[in-house]
Amino acid sequence: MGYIGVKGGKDAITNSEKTVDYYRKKNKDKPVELEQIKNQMRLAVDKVMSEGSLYCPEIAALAVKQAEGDLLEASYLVRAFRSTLPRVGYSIGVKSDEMFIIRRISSSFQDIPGGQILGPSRDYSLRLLDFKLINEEKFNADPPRIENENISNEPDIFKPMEKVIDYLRKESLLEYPVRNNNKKPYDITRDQVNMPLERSARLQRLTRGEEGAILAFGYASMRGWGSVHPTLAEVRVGYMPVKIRHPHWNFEVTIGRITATEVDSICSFKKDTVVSESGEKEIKYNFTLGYGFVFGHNDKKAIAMSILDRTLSEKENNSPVKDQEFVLYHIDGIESQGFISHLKLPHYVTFQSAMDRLRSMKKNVFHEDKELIASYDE
Amino acid sequence: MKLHLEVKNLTKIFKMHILNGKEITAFKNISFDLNRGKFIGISGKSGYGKSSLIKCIYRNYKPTSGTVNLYDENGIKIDLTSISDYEMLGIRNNRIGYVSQFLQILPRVTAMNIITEPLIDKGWKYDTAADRAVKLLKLFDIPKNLWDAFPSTFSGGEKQRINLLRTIIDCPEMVIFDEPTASLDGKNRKIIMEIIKEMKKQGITMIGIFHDRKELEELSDEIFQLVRSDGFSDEADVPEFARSSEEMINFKL
Amino acid sequence: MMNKTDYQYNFAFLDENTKREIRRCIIKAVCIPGFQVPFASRELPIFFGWGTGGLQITLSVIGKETVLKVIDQGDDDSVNAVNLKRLIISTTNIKTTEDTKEADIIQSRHRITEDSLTEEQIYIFQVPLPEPLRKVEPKEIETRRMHGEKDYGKMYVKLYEDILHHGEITIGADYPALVNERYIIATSPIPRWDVPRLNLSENLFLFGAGRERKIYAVPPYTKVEPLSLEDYPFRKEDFSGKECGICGSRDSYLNELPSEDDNGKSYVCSDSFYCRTNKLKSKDGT
Amino acid sequence: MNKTDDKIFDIVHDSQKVFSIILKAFSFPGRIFKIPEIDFLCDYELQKYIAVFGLTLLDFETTFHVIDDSTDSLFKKYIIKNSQAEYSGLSDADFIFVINTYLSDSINNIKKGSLIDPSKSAVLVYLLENIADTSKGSEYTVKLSGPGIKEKKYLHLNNFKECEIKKWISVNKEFPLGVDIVLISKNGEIAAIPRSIKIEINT
Amino acid sequence: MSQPILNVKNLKKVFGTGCGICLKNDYFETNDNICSSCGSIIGCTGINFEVYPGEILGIVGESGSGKSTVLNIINYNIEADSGEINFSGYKNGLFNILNLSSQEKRKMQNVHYGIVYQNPHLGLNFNISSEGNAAERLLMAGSRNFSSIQDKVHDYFGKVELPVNRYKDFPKFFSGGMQQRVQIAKALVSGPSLLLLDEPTGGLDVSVQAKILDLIRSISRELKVAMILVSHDMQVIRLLCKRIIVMKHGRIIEAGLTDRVIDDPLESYTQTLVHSALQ
Repeated sequence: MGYIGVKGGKDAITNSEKTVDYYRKKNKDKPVELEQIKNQMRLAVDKVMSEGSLYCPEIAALAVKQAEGDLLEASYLVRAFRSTLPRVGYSIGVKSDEMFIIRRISSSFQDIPGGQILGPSRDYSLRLLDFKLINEEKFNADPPRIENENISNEPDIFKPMEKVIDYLRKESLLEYPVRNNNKKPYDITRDQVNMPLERSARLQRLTRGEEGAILAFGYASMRGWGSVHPTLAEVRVGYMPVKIRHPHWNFEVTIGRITATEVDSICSFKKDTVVSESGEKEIKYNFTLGYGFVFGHNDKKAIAMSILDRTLSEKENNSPVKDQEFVLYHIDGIESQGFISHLKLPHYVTFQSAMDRLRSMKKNVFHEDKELIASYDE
Repeated sequence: MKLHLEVKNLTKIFKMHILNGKEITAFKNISFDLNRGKFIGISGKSGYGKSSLIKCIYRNYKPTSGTVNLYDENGIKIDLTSISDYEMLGIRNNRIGYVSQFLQILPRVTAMNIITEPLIDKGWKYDTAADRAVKLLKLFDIPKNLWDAFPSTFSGGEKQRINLLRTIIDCPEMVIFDEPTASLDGKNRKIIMEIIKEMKKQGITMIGIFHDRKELEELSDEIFQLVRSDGFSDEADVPEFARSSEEMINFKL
Repeated sequence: MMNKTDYQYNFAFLDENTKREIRRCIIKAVCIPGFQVPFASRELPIFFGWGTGGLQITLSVIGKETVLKVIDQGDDDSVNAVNLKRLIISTTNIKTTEDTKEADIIQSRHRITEDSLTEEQIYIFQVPLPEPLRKVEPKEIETRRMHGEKDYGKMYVKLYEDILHHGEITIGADYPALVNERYIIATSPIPRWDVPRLNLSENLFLFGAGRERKIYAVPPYTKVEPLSLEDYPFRKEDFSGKECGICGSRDSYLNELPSEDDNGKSYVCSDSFYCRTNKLKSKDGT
Repeated sequence: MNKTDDKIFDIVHDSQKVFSIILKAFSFPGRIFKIPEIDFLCDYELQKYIAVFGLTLLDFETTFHVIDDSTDSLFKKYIIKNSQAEYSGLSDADFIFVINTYLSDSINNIKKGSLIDPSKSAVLVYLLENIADTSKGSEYTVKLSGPGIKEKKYLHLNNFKECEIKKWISVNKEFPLGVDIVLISKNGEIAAIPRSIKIEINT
Repeated sequence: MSQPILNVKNLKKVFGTGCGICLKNDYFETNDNICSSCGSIIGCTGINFEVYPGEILGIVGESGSGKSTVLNIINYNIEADSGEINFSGYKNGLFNILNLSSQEKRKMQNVHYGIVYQNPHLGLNFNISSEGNAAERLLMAGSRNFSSIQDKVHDYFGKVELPVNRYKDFPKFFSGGMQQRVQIAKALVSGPSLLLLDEPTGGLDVSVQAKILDLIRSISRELKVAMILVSHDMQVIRLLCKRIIVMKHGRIIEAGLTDRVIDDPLESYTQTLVHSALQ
């Protein structure tokens, strides 16, 4: 008898968790308030809601706090919490032209009906550290006013605004979408996930995707790995009403609103030949569309998502970013962090099995092997 | 006397698409009977359709109209112009042999394999087939060193003996000759003639074209002479295989 | 909502719709032994890849009266097993046990208990990679087609190539097996030692893969044949001449422990409960 | 979640108990199990056991179809009301309830799954007078063999048309395509015949 | 009179969207294979023929004539739009084997058919040994004994004259001719009753081509396996086939005994083909 392994997993876990708690609290600080996270870490909360796949700023803020700012961990807390919630019903499809807009830009046209609204954006700010924030006073700001009096056509943001792609559709440059109203919406959290996925399921998988992964694949596509280099018809950010059909009285009821970012990107054109039953042939040229939609305010993820929506809609599969399996299986941060981290679990039983094989093979090394290796090594 | 082959109203007209659809009549309305064990010779000037006629019987050509009935021992007939290609292959393999002017040489196949092939095709074991081939090779006086050589290197006479040997190795009931001696010298001709006479003795029904009239008369029980009627087209326009006559005169020997 | 500090989770964490969906999938899995039934896996408070598939099955199957045993690597006290048990107990308050015979449901990562199982028990595996054909084919669409058509040539060619180039089959754990003469399954991964236990067992085996979203099953009394070629039969890990340093067992799966004394290593049973009872037994005997 | 009223089917604990019996029935084909007695107010009292089966496995993610010998189909109404499952045509249904009657040739129209996903197929649930594993008074027996059965298993279905069983055999002839069958008696006995089972009729 | 091993009736395949004219009706225009109303390409239409045990049936035609389409439909690589194929090895030829389920089709491919492609990439896995490639067919057909599989594979490798010291090598290290030998051995090792050859000597040097043709010829004699040989090369067909089919624009232009088609071509296209081939 020799050395025997030490056990005691239960105590180890408990102590490890105590240590985590200690690291959060050791500086005798006053607790961060959820309201503060919700209000001042707005974009972190948005990211957690988007990847956590649950629209609830309070829950997201709690997760950010609990995860000590690890947003992927926070997203995971939110997803796990989401699993405990019973499904009450499905909302009516959210209409983006009902959006109460806080930001709306188009890079396709110099100006668009309703105007370009820059809204809250760091796009044009200088990336300089603002040291004034070190000692910031308590604040309560008012909305900024337009100071340049030369601007007369102040956009009417309270009016529903037509989308740029609707304009392109009227011009017959873009096809109208084919809608199947009888079809129940695909729900990747409820329906079985079978590749190949239909577009609605792909979009769901993309919008839950990890921002960095979505950016990486979208970027790869733009750099030539699948070459989709779009023009943005519209990026809009705002509040959208969520409605359900009343279960008893069968009319629409607004039950709340969400903040969301929506992107329509116009990609290259395609040629379709449509043949009728009688054999009449019609050739159609149209722009192709990529669509991005994410919870909260997150331009770059929505834009990258619209690129991937396009690459995954392409018929030929000649690039990794056009491959559903490659993209859709690997963008989910929750799934990837889990599997990567599982390497930390004990594997001694399976490793024992592998050692057994290796030893056995070493015993009867085939002389042919040597020849084989020699011949291919050249 | 048992009827073996019955040719009725056989006509062959070539339609030359590559010459703007020009039609060339090879022969027209030819009828004759061939009894078992007999030899019928076909004669006529070069280009009068002799070769076309026997090719139509063997389905080297497809006759335009008419019938070719092949009778078996029990008098049951098959119309060779209407059976399927696969059935015709069966007739070729089992009942009718064909000897042309040249041996159609298969590259990289030895004489022995060429000769035994018809037997192997019928399911013979190679050794039994080879035994039989060896007997015939000796009989036909083919030097032993040639047995396993490629016939492309053989002399004309040797090639033609291989050709004949291959045809008769599986004992067909009928053999069609298309000028088998045409390209041979006197000595080799003699050898081939002897073999054919031997075949006749063994009761094989034959029909043939021979370049040499004397040879033809020597072998034939009957000779049919193909002659040309009026209105014959300008020969210069007509490809070799399509030169024709339109009638045939029969005279018995 | 944020004021509600006493938020209460449903019994067994998952909501009832989720449980029902998983239950329907389990039934299909039992009806089509070895077929990987796709299901809409949920995110759980533990990482994907840490046993979410097995956990979702367990949570869908257990009731108030269920007695549960959870092991990882054969060990009831392994960190991951403890962690899973903690989650299950906190949402169900059910009884757990280390006694294999006492358990109604056993959830396991990487092992089958050494003690035999009965018709009354359900054995649930956590499966990281449920697709056995992934070894020879990277694309999911293609592997599903291969299962559909029982097109397993490539898999057997892998065995053939192994033998040709290495003189034997090189697969260690997660050894593929043919279920009911129809579907090839990934065996969890359990070591080869445990694979014959799947064959014609008295109990139901359920396999759950959370991240890959698949559930499959080996019903009781079902033929499970590890893939092999007749003249290169399936072989278990070889522990001949070795024994457990604690209980002295010579017929259980052993973990190798590097140590500093004479042989440079020692061995201990991978199944912690078996080892403990075996030690008691041998004490009684002497 | 909520404290359960004694007279209501407890969706958490009652359905777990029933499910564990259903799972047993599928794991051991042909073996007869008893659906647990659940004391709750069921306005489909007459055939409470098949109702309990429905409440356990069906919800708004599933579709079902009922073939009933009565015209008002109380059962259909009961399931729609209490499970929110969607009523559909025979060929789209995930669950098909056959109550005191037979499917006959329409069995050919139900979902059998595809080779890529054979699980996208229907479950057939029959309500019948009784099921037994003794051969008292029945003119034929059903012999079962396959996964879940140690050697072979006999079932006796009194007053159940033999030709319906022949339909089962024909619809399940190309495994893994096929349907899974559940038999529930009015006394609460349950037995299952998955598609993996070979069925033979001994007369 | 033996029964055909394969009986192909009225096969049709349209590539493209298809329309009421080209999908539903027979397509009569013969000057091209493009549907005048919808622009779809007629892969093949009105294809009827039989293959008899032990024979090599030739299908000749220029590229795009539909000959490979027909072969690929038979091997289930392409799904036909309509038509019927009866195979004597399946339910006595009474069943349309185009309607088999995909698992039965797979069995058909693995057990009853063998195929040799012009492009060895289609027929071989370049990343496993040559032996493993051929063994796959036997493993698919249910053989489970390593030694007997290996013996059989070596036996066929002997028949195709593959050098013994190359059996374990990966086909990617082989010359084109050697790759074709491996393909042929692989196709034959499971003892199929029908071998499909799609331009088997396509990209090869003339001398290598001759050797592969000799091999096919001797295998046909020795094993009596029926074959369909698709080629654009009249000389290849003439050497191996007693019966041929001439295809153009997806249709059968002419069929007959090979010497008859060459000596007495009846159709305009065949006359052109023969005359250009023989000069």
